[in-house]
Amino acid sequence: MSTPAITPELIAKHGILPDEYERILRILGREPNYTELGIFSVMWSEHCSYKNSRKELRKFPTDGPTVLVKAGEENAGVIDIGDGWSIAFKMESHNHPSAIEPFQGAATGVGGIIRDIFTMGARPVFSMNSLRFGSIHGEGERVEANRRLFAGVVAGIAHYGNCIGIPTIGGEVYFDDSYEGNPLVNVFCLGVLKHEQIARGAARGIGNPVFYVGAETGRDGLAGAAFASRDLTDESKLDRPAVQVGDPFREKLLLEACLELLATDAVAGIQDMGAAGLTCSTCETASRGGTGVEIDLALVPKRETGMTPYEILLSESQERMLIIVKKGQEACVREIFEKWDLPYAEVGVVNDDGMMRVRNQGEIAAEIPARPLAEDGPLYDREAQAKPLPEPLDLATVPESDCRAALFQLLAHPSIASKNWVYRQYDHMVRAGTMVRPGSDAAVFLVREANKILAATTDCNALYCSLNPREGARIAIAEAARNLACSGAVPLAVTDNLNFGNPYKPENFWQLRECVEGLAEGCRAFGTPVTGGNVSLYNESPNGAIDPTPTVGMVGLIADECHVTTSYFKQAGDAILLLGEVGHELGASHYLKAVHGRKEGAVPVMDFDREKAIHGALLALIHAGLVKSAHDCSEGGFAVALAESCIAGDAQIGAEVELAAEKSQRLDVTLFNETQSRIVISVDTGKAAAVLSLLKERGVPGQRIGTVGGTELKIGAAGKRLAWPIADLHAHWYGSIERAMTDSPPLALPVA
Amino acid sequence: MKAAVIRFPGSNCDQDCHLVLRELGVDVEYVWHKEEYVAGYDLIVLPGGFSYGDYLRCGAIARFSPVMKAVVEAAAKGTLILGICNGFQILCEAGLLPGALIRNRSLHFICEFLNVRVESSATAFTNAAQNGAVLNLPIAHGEGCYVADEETLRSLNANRQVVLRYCNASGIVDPATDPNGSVEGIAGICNLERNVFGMMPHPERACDARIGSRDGRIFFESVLAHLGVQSAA
Amino acid sequence: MKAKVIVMPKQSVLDPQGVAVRDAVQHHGMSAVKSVRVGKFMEIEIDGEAADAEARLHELCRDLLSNPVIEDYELTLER
Amino acid sequence: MKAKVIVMPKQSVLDPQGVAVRDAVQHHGMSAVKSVRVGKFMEIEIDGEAADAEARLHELCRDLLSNPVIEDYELTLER
Ligand SMILES: Nc1ncnc2c1ncn2[C@@H]1O[C@H](COP(=O)(O)OP(=O)(O)O)[C@@H](O)[C@H]1O
Ligand SMILES: [Mg+2]
Repeated sequence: MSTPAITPELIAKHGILPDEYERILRILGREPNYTELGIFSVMWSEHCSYKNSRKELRKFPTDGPTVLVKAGEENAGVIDIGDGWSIAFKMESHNHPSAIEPFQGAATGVGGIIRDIFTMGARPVFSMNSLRFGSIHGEGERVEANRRLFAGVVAGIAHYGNCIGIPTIGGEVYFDDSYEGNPLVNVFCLGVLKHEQIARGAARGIGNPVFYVGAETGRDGLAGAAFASRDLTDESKLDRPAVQVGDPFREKLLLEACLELLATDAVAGIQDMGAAGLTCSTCETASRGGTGVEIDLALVPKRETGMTPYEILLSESQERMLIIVKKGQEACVREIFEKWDLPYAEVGVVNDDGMMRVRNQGEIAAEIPARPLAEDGPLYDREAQAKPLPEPLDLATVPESDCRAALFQLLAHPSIASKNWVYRQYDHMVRAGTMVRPGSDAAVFLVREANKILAATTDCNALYCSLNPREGARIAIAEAARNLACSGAVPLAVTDNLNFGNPYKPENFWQLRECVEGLAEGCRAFGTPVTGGNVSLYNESPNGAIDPTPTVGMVGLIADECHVTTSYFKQAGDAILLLGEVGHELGASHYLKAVHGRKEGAVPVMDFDREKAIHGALLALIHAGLVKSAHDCSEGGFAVALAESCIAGDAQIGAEVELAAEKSQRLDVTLFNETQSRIVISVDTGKAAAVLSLLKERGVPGQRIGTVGGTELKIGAAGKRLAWPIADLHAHWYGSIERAMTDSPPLALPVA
Repeated sequence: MKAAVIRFPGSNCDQDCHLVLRELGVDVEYVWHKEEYVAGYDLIVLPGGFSYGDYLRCGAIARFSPVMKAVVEAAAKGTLILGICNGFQILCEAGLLPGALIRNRSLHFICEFLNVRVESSATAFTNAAQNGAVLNLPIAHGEGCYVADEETLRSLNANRQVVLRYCNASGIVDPATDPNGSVEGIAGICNLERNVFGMMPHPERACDARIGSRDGRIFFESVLAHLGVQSAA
Repeated sequence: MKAKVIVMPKQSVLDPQGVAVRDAVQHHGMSAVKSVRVGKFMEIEIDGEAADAEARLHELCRDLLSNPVIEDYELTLER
Repeated sequence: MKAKVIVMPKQSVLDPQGVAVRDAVQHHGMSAVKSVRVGKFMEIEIDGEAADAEARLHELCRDLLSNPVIEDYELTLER
């Protein structure tokens, strides 16, 4: 078969820059053939090589007393949770595939992150997801397209996660015009393993056979990694082969078979085939092992006939793994994969010459030094251009709106409204460990095998990040930690998903750098190392770049089952306390955006010391058994937080509070400002005094503001009083997304 | 007492069922779908999940797995068979229970806690409950809408084979609280001989107060009581 | 040999998918669409031309490919 | 007027459903079955005989009833 000649055009078509081509010539000492060019193009794509972000990522703290495997060393970091148990977790994006085919794009994203976790030898126990779409409210073709994307993505995540039997227990969904045409789909998975079960993605042991296991290779998602490394254009829709179809059933079998095999002594190394499939897994395992790997493509199980070496190597067919087996234990693989009715084949061998050598029917198709291919890709410092920070908000330009109506409006805004339309579609209870189901500040999961209670959350306020990327990223970490604290957990570690626009635009690169530094500051402040993550660049639609979105996934540990705390009020008569200040920062608030249509103003200030003092105090109260509910103030400020505490539980209940705000402060500022480090808690009335004195001891501001009970939410401040019937608040908040998705009109405002 | 939890490829509630039975002190074993014998068990559980990917129709392919022949034989001999969610779908496909389960009316997969009413405590699976008792149990399915023709329904009702119906918190069967469009709110039925029982809700996810409910224990405790065994927990 | 199998929900059984598609289609501006029913279409490739193939395929349709409680099927053979 | 729409996964796209059915069929004793592909079949009833119905139905098939990225469709009209 004739292959195309290597011309400058072909090189450019592979997204390889002239300098990069020079580097290839140096590594090979000759011209690459067509297949080799393809291999370099995927390995050195943004998606696989992180060439424009890796230098930034080095700024993350990755070490700590609980870190067993560091970020970057393997597919996912591993964190000690005590008693010989550990967890592996990570987040990954599938933004571009989901834009083209939302159902399959999202589904295969879930499949990919699950493989990343069980590759580590861990049993995946739960998932989360962080999603961003354009607006779903109103009418018109664009809104309908956004709805189709949203519905398709949720259904795809549900399809894959539900079928494979891993509960999806938390996440977030935001709607903003900047994501129109370029939705974000970030998926998170966490697995549990014993220390001695940590598996390595290295090809060790010269002479060890290399096995291919799992689904047959087809022409799926040819060069998907390259695809993720370009802007989305209307032409991308014609990028047909870039879409892969997932088979969660196959993955379930693969997961069980791999864990069964890992429990034997037969495995020397294991690596999933994700982006760049067979290519990436062979050269990376060789590179990590300091060895070479030789495979013959003729032996690879295939779904289609007539596939070229180029196609086989670059295919992104799903549900496949590469396993380095200890010589002499091949029978073990055979037995287990036959039991699970999965394809497997011995395709090659580990050798000592450091080469990734690919044969086809014995004939050499590609021969590249593995380590330089995997490790010596280009790394760039892109030009960064700071965007001026926003002017502080001039309140005089913001007409004070009807606060009663504004609260309804905020609660019905799909970014704040209940996400039950989403998580009802996810099996969030399989594995019988979900102690706090979606709908509270963080999900809480009982890992039965380890007898440990974990809390997990994903957070990122991209509106903040768009106005002040560094502060926004710092807040993302703080908010995640706050959500964990509200659940009774102490944070352990962080995974992140950096979603940005085209890095060749200096402003986008500046946002990336600022966000990374902000996240790093936050991680240091909270003592939470980064265990790994993912970078997704080129998130641009015809309207421009998305708001910078450095999604944070944070996991914490709850020491005792009585510390598990939820966000909603429990009982009439309980005292309501506010930890933190009444606050005043209205800039960058959701109120300003949703009610006044303005994305502007200074982002609230994050003071880590103040934040940590509040978490410390809250946890001390929780440990003392004093706290009945705890909910943080985030989007929508105090009023939204308080309303959510009334309506987010199984039974709704009212509350009456009086805020000690400055007389001169406008009511909308008092209700909806987003000053950080604030938590609304409820406690037994009889214990309120004890709680206040404990707060005082710790120097944490706190005040009793009211009492739980009744059928209304009543808020007073600076001489004004407002009241909302709980049933109406609930109706606006609970059904908002469903109404949008079924094209029903929004609820009318109840008359006062 | 000895129980078997069948593992089909794609079963994913097998471990949860196994755990609950173990905690009740039952001698419980997994049985692989390729086995042709399932003798010697007092209870056989077909767990939830997506057997064979649930491609084609839920339970359609599982029904033909080698183990199902043996399950059908065991059922004929009077062994207790409990099908949960996907297990219920398999029992219907296999003809061990009448009717069929189709796509939820909303077309969405639905996962949530809800209430079901015990319609008949005259089964080995519900004898520990009162008739009319309201249980708080989770569901998690995309195809749980029970359908049957008029005649089947009539005989199900006449023979008190409807064991569970979806209801509201006060125990009233109300189309508004029927999550999936099931005819007459049917959530679980048994065969004429009352030894084969299928239900859409997941009792195994409701046996521990830490995860929201203990109401699911009643099904397993009933089986123990029926077999005259003391529960361990 | 090739077989094509159409499996449709019985008229008496509700077809929520059909209803949803009809509503979406009407929403899309084709209000003349009165009803939609959604079923499955299967293409089966068979080696050889066994004499009893047709009978066996019918059996397959009845036992596996459709559920007679809720569905009807239609089998077409192309030799 | 009646329209029939068949939506099938593209040849090059993985069809896990088809694979599962093929395996089940082979297991069922029909080892001569080499491949199965599973798609959707839709029956659409339309009021009247609008002249542009065919063009509009094609649009519908492309935009709503199938995803051209992974599926092909076939439309047949019966007047
Ligand atoms: N995509 C999703 N999947 C699952 N659960 C979700 C999703 N989006 C939101 N949730 C759940 O809804 C609740 C509220 O989410 P959110 O408003 O983002 O909380 P917070 O502001 O406290 O971080 C949380 O329990 C969250 O886990
Ligand atoms: Mg929160």
